[in-house]
Amino acid sequence: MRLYEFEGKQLFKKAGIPVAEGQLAASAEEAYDVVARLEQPVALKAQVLTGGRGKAGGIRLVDGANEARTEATELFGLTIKGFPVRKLLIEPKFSVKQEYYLGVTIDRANYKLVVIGSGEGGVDIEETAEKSPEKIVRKTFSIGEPMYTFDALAIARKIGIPQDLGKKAAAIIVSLFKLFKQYDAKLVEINPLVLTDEHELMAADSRVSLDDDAVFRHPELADLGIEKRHEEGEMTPREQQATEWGIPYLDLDGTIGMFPGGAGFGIMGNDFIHYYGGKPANFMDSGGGPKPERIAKMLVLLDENPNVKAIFGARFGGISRCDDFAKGVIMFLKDHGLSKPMVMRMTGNMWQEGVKIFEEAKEAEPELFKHIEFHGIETPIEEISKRAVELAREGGN
Amino acid sequence: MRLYEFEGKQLFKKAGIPVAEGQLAASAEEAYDVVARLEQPVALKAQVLTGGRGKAGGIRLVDGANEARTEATELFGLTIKGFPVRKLLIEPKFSVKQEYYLGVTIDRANYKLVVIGSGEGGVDIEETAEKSPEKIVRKTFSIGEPMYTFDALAIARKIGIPQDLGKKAAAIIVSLFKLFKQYDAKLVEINPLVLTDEHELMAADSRVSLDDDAVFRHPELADLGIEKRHEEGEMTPREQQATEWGIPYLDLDGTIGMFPGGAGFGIMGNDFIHYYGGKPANFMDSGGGPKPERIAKMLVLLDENPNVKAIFGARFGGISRCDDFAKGVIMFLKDHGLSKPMVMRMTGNMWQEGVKIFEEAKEAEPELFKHIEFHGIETPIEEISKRAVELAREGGN
Amino acid sequence: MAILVDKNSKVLVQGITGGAGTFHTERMIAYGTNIVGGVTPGKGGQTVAERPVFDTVEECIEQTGADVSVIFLPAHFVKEAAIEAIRAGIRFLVVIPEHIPIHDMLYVREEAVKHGTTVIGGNTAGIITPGEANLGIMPDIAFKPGRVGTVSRSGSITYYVADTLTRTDYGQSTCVGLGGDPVLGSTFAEILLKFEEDDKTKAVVMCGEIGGVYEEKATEAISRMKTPVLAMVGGVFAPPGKRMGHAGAIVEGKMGTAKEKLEMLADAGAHACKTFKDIPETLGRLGV
Amino acid sequence: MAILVDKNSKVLVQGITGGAGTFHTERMIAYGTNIVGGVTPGKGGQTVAERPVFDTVEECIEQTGADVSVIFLPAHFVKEAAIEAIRAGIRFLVVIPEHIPIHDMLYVREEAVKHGTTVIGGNTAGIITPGEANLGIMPDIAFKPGRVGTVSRSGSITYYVADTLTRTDYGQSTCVGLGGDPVLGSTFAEILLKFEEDDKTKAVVMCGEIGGVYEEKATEAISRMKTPVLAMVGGVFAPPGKRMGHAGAIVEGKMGTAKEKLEMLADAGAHACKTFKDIPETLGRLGV
Repeated sequence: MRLYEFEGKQLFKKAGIPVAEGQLAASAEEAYDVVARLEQPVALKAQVLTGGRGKAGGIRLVDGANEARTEATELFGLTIKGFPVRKLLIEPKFSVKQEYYLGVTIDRANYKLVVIGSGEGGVDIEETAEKSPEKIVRKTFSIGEPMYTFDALAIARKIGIPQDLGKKAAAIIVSLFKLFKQYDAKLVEINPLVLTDEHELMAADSRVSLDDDAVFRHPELADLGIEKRHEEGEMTPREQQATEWGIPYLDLDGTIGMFPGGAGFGIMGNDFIHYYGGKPANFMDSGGGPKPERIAKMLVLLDENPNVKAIFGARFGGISRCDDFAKGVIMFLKDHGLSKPMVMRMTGNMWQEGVKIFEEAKEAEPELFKHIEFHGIETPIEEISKRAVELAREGGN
Repeated sequence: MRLYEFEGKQLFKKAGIPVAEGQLAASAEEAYDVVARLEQPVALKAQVLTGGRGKAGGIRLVDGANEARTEATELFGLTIKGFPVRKLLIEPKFSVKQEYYLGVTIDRANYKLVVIGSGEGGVDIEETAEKSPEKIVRKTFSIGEPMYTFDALAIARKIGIPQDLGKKAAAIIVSLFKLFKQYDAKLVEINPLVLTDEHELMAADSRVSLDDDAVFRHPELADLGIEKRHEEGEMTPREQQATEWGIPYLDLDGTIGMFPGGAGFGIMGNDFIHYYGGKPANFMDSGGGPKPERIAKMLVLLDENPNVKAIFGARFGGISRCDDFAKGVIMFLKDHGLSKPMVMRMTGNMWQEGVKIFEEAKEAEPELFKHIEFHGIETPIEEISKRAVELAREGGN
Repeated sequence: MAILVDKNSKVLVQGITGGAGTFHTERMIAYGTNIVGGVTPGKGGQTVAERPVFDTVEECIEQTGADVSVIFLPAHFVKEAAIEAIRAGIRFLVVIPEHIPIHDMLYVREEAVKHGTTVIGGNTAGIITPGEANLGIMPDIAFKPGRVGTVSRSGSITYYVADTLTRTDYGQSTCVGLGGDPVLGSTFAEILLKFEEDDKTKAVVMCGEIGGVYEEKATEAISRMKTPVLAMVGGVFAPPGKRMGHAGAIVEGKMGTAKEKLEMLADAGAHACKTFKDIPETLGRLGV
Repeated sequence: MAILVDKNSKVLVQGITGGAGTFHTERMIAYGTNIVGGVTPGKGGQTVAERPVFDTVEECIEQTGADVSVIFLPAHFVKEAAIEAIRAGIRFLVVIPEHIPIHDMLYVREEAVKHGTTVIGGNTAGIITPGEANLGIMPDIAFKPGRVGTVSRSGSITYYVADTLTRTDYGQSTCVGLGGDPVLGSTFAEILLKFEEDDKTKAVVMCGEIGGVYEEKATEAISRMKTPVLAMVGGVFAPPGKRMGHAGAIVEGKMGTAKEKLEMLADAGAHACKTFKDIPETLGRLGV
């Protein structure tokens, strides 16, 4: 769960990390009011859940309230990497003598926390890391290990923080590390940490990503107004519909409706369609052990998509059960009806029960099943993939 | 720093450990009022900083307010192992089906925390430990290691907590362990942990000792009214005087006033006096690096003690400095004057400066020094000890 | 022989009294898995599927000699349950639940390394040594005893690979679900090296996918192995995933696309497969 | 030879810019101790007694090659300073301050054991290898180079013992102040075994006192040693100390009176001494 800059800075402030005193504006008029009150040059910063904001023109420096209104109006018209600008963070302008980088993240390959620092902060930090790795300082920690001031002092020294600011920088680094652990973060970054002309250190930006799976144990975040949010850019109406239904779904530009079981084969099944010359119309994941209602909704999304010419169905019951799967498909057929050709394969846990449910339903109402070609474990999934591509070609004619 | 039962129970309650709802009384009238309000049988429990309260008659079970006044009057007249009873904890009486023991302490030899449990709690737990060690369950933890519920469940099972109360007992054990770490404890004990007829677990007594050297980082204790206190039993007037002056001091029943430097030789010097046939009148410790004022006060305590026939002085300057020591002795001689014979030896850090200060002072006012026999490193301390015994014998004549 | 579990493994189920725990315990027993007991704190003394339930793993081990555990518990109980199992002496632990907090898994991994315990998951379908033991949620129908090992991040891919090997009569020695979570109890490299030491395993199929770092970290192991490794990586036609900030790029290097991962694995000596039917073809060519 | 420190030890002082730090640094240098630098966070770049001051131990070691550290800091800074020194690679650490929180010392000890660092103190007078290095607050006058090692919980007892050995011409190989705090960085047993391995040390005088557990825990080491051990224990005529509740009795066993401690040490093979002058007499009898 990625936080907005202003949310990250709220956490920074609570942790004692110095940030500028910022204010939010949700409209150009609000921006005007804030700047009129402040009576000093400010930065208007678009709040979006993506990087590259600066390069996309998402930050404007303005000297007065009228200018602020004009620039804010422009900013609110921007969409940065698919994210429309809905809020601005307005901060007093400050001078920059030097920019540092500080970050904490997880080294998954080595199961450690890593603190990273550099004397060359800013947007080109990754380039620095690649071209001049010696300019990047790293220190790894076990998850249970505290960071001490001396660890942080060493980092501050190595990235070239002026000696007389060493203890202040160390306090920032220790706080950042504690914050990382306290909120179950996946990433916290201060980029840049700025040294101002007044010889003060300040976090000029924040990037905080928390572990969605651990948010449940941080009710204090909700108290700060920080809640789970959709982190993608703008969604298509179908993606919005899927999100409301709790189904991970992504529109693609092909013609085959993908109705696979499990995230793993959800990804690889798409490759298979490509290998056989087709193009998927979507990504979709049923989640673990889907109930019949959810299965039915997944099919609705595909059947109602005009781009879909044929549906590829695959279910290998594991944590999910074939009986529930069969019930879901039948629920869809009865309540909604299938208008596209569909080829599917079903096997795995409870397959006998699933097949029985299918057969009984088909015997009762055979016309519901007329577009479905049904297979079991005897048919390799490659054949199903091929057949889906054929059906889509036929349907496309 | 040992806490009173009621203070320990405050901490227990905050930690979620079940205790009886108790009330304090500082007089027999208060006890009467409390019991009159409660209208149920209660226990009156003398609050003293020592064990063995029950055997000394410090706990009384009463059924009504009048009986409470009578018994409380008796309790307030008691002195238990030197501790006068100043407060009573009044708790509703409860039935006891079984008594368990739970404790956490430090195993100094192995540098570990130890959790101890037994199915046979109560006053005879030490005897149980000695005679039936198999009835004592121990589990050791590194200082940085958390205790998990499964650790606690295992302890609960092994000491025979009924299975259906296992999770409740585990929660108590985990809380006790956390409390130990949270407050820098040296010891926390629940003895007994009681299983009532109502099948509830409850901490029937508390024993909590905190590390004096860590109290500074627990200001929350002061918020609970828990502050550093004198933990000895009743003091002699001289001990009270020394305590006010911040000097560790204990009256003994001999005739030689002990004026040693350092706690180590403070203890061993007393042995020396015994070896040479004398008896010390006191223990005393100057503390590390005493200032002249403190040295002077130490001598005042000895000179004004009518039991003291002679004074044994020893200073081996380490963290303490001989110049400060000499200044302190001279301060005493000038401001107060020495009425007893004294033999002393002074050497160690800054001894040249110390000797010079003495010699100059003696040259200026020789009569002040008439009772002092002064030695340096050339005289073994055994000779000084012997001489002090001789002087005391002479003085005793 | 097989890796990690076989018919002699004495298996306990943590969370046996829960819905999924009970359901899959019965399935595992029906398969012939040697389930000896279960643990649910506070439910000691009960019985599930004729197996005794204990309050603690320690007690279960004392009473049943269990040496392997499968966890079926809500995600936020996993950390403590896993640490309990590891400390009590369980040598192999299967973590079925998904959505386990990442920091929790780092604690679990640290404890596992300290005690020499192998952990797979979270978010794994489990592990099966066909004909001997089935731990987790894998569908029996896909598997039969044989000579190829599999290790995969995805349950469904495991089933399809096994299904293919079953149909072509290679069968499986052991199939290991590495798990789908971002931080896993074991890496590809660690499981591959276990297969390398197993006499019964004549080849290994490893199935990775776009994202994560565990495929890249397997190359060194593959280059040292004598047992042939076949590799599939899902997501060749998927859009690139998201980066974890600059720090992610600095720590984990370039974003591993499926194509790059597959190339790295092939460079290390693995035999790349595109679809499942490439697997028996490759095995045939290698004379397995 | 000597133990723990000698003239080649490169010593840094943590807290060198404080009052006691500066005073004793000058004293130690005057004695000839090879003090190479100091550390006070935030004071890097300054100079004390012509020695450079650094912000971190790591930097001090990089610049000066320091391998031993003496801490002169307020008690509540000791934990972090000690852990810093230990992690930075200091092999021997002297903790002068008293009143260090006990839990802090448990953390320090754990870290020390993990890194193989020897720690003495808190509340120690320090350590001296006469003629080579004097670390801490010990008065030079008491010491001279020689062949008897001493280890004591009390500073003043160390001085008296050394004074006695100096007067009788035995001199000292190294004198170690174990420290007076309830939980100490090293035990008697550990220091005794270091003396056992030192060629120059022909006998060791150990001085314990009433209370605590470190004397009792030394018996096994003493019984294994070839180097003769002389033992004094203070407090034979002191009233018995206080117990740490029932738990103390259960964990630490019977309350160790001075008399009992002395008997246990004698049973293990130590030569009991009552007053300091018994020491040269005993050494003479043993032909040291």
